[in-house]
Amino acid sequence: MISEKKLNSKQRKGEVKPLNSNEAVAEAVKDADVDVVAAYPITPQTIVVETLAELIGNGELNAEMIHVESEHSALSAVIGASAVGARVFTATASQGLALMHEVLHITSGLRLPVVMSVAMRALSAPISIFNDQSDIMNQRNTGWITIIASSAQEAYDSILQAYKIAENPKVLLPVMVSYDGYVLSHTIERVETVGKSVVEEYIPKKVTWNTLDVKDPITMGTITSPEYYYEFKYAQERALEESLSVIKSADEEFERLYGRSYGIIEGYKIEDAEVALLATSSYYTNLKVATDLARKEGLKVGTIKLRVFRPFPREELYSMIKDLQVLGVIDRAIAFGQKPSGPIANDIASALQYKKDKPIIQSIIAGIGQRRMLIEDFVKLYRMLVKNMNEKKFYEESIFYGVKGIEF
Amino acid sequence: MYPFQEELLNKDIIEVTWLGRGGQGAVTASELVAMSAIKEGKNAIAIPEFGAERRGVPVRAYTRVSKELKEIHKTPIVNPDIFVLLDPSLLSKAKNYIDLKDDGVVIANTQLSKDEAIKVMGIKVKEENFFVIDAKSIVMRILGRPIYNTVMVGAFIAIVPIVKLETVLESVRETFKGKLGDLNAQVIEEGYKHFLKK
Amino acid sequence: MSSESKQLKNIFDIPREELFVGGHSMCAGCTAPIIIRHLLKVAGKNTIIVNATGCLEVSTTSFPYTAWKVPWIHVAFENTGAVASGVESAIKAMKMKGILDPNEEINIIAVAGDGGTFDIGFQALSGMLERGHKVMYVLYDNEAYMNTGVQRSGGTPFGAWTTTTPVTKRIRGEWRNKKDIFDIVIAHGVKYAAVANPAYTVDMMNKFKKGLEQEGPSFMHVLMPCTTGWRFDPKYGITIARLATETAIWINYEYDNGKLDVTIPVKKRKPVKEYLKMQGRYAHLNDVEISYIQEQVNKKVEEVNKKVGREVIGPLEA
Amino acid sequence: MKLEKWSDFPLGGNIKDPGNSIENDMSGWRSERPIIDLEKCVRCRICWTYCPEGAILELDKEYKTSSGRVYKVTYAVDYQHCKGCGICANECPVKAIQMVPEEVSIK
Repeated sequence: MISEKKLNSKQRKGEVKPLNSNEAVAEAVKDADVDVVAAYPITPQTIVVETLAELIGNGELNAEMIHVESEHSALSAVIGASAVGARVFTATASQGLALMHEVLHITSGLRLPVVMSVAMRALSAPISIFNDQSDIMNQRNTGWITIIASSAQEAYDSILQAYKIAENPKVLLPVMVSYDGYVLSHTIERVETVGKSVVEEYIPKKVTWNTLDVKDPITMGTITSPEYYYEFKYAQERALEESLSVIKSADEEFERLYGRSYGIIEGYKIEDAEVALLATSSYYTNLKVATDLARKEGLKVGTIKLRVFRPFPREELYSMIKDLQVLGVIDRAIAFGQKPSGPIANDIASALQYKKDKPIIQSIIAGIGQRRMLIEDFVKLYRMLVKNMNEKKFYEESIFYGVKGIEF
Repeated sequence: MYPFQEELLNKDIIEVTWLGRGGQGAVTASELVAMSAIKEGKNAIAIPEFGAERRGVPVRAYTRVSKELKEIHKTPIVNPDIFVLLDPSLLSKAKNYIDLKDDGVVIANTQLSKDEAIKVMGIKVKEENFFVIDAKSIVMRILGRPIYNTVMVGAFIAIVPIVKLETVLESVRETFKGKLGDLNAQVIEEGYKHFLKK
Repeated sequence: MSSESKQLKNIFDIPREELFVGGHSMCAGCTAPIIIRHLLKVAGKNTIIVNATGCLEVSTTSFPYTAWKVPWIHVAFENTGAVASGVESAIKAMKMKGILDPNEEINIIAVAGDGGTFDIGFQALSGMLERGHKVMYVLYDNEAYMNTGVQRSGGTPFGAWTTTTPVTKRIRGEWRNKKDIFDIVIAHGVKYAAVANPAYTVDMMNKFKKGLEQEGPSFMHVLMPCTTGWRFDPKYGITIARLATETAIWINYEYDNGKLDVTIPVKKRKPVKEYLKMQGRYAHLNDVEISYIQEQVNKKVEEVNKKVGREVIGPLEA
Repeated sequence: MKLEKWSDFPLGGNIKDPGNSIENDMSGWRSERPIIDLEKCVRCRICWTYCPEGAILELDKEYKTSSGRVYKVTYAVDYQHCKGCGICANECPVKAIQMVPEEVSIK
């Protein structure tokens, strides 16, 4: 979402369009002049595929669309296309992302700059078509750069940034841009587009990766013995670690050109806060409203949005939270069998392991299968965390907020 | 000018809940208002409540409009400033879906009189904030089908003028191409005129 | 391959240049490299290979050594059809956008074994065929999962021993018939599909050539005797391949724009026993089982002669 | 290829030297080696066609048999890549190729 400061920027030159995040993503793919799109319909992502089919059909995007027969084939097809030097895109959600799991590892292992959008959705069984973040959390070890967008505008901008990041020769890793299913994927918002000039100005087309070229043949996707495999995996890990600085500079350059930036993590009223709630995607804007209400009650609270999930921004996060007393981490996914049960909460806890001054981390699970969370629920969480801080009472296990039969 | 308009239009964010049945276009109604507001340089969002829409199922959709380019949060709207009822058969069930704000406005599609409708609906609402319209007679005449969303959008912008009629007509023509767009534009105008007269 | 080049008449027409070289680690006597050497001799340098997981893939691209002199990619086991579709679409898009020379012909060839085609890769193959990508799909069929140590696949024929259809008290090798992949492929509306045998090299190469000249997808089903899984002395790979055709257990079909033909006619068939007895995987078969297989072959021959419209496969030798 | 440090490794396991498996020595796989009798050989090209390793070399080298017949090409075995499968000997229509045990041939 556009802050007032950003809207006043002089660099503004795009067109304003009412778009949901799915449409915004398709618009970005069009503006990025992608060559090959392969995607399979799945709720709540389907609008992306439909919109792209229309954009290609009416000639606004000059690309080949592959009507694949599964998500596994969608990602496989864009790997094939990327391997010959095309700029590629695919999109999915939930079960589709889970079906891609094998190929996710292969994409990053092959070091191909594939860009994918994910309209985050719960996983079966039982089936839920609604939002949570189980799908992307389960893919956290696949070596993809993972950006979580909070608005249709950010989804649009992040797709453009994703090509900038993925195709950087220092990176050459796939990028996943995710956003809340339904809550963002189907919500119409105000989006300022950049237009097709973005290709010349920001993401010029240049093949920076190894490709299958008949004039200079290579063998791609080889088999390795124990003598060689490890180094490739280490190189991948290093590239992912180092991509953080590329993500930052891509965002900064985007701001210089188009007046909008998002950073790695973002805080709201965090400077003097004692207690904060960290969340992702659409929850952040909700939490800002809740923060203002809680502050009216005299609670010194703030909120933090985690935008870049992989690579995990340890230092950026630490410098933002080090003066807090309590950090509540809202996860919309369950790391089954682990205590605490929030995947992001676990990431934060391990990132802080060797830090001296650090807040208490309170893991909170909420919004599973899009269980309703209203502003007053977020305010309630603030009140509870402040109370716990004052009483020095914390739960080692996660708070499963909103489960029927469990009270806090 | 309706007496509540000034205060309502001065709010940072106006919250609207639309209630209809699957296939009646509650989502499109919420989007038409948001699209139009965005066109006019305001900020707005339109959120559909149900993902897998099926014909007949009660469907809520929400619109939030900010007259400035203020950031807008994305929770469902359970206590709206304005409640628009698209389907007459949901009148008695509406209270299960919303908790109207004090000073809230209700625009209901019903053949009942205002007094009867307030009674059937059974919620706390000021009489001067309650509006009824028999949308069926309008849409059957123009569209020939009981699709109530556009007439209710017309009614809405007459009662709560956060966007201009012309902008909404432009939006509806973008949403529905060709003849369907023209017919729906006509329906919106009818709904609009219905409350402008008073 | 340029369109003006003619069909090969005999083996002296085969180009000398090797685009698939030695030093790979396929089993001694493996017949897959024979197929691939000649495939690339037909296709030439302007070729991109998409290879499914399998013997060929693991044994020819063991980092840091590759036997391939053309661009080659392996992604996974089940998605060869999809990856090849992506390669083809990308080249099409980049030609359309002027990124690649629109006049440059690039052959896209998918290569997969029976597991990667009949079984796990079936869905991706079906998608590729149905969408009409201009890809030639080459199935090298050794009738079981040889890469993982001889487990049955949908391509394993009746009676064959594998480690998952063992010869035991209750079962005596595979008890179901081989899936008819050729007819399934044709049912997708593919214009050109052929069955080939490396023992008949020139016939096989001419079919590869025709396959590459198609506007849309083409399909090659190539027999690949496996010394390890079929249990025969490595020197007999080609002998067994030839016997497969001579006994008509393997018929060299060609389906060309609606017309079915057999390119290697057999005047007098040898008894199928001659083919079976050379392979350890059939060593357990008794006379009843062998005559059952013979009956199946006889039936098939009758069917084929009817479909082709002449006696293209003759009677059994006395 | 020198791959001492992780940073020396090519991107994603790619091999940029097409056909470099030719550098490998496969001779250790062999228990028997084919020996071509160039006097008997009729230059039919069958061994060359069926070799899985491409290890039958077709050389543009003239050869004159003792009976005075002149051939423009000579067939030879590339013993670095031959795995000794014996297909060539088995398929040779004139039995011009013999499989000889390695320990005998070394003598």
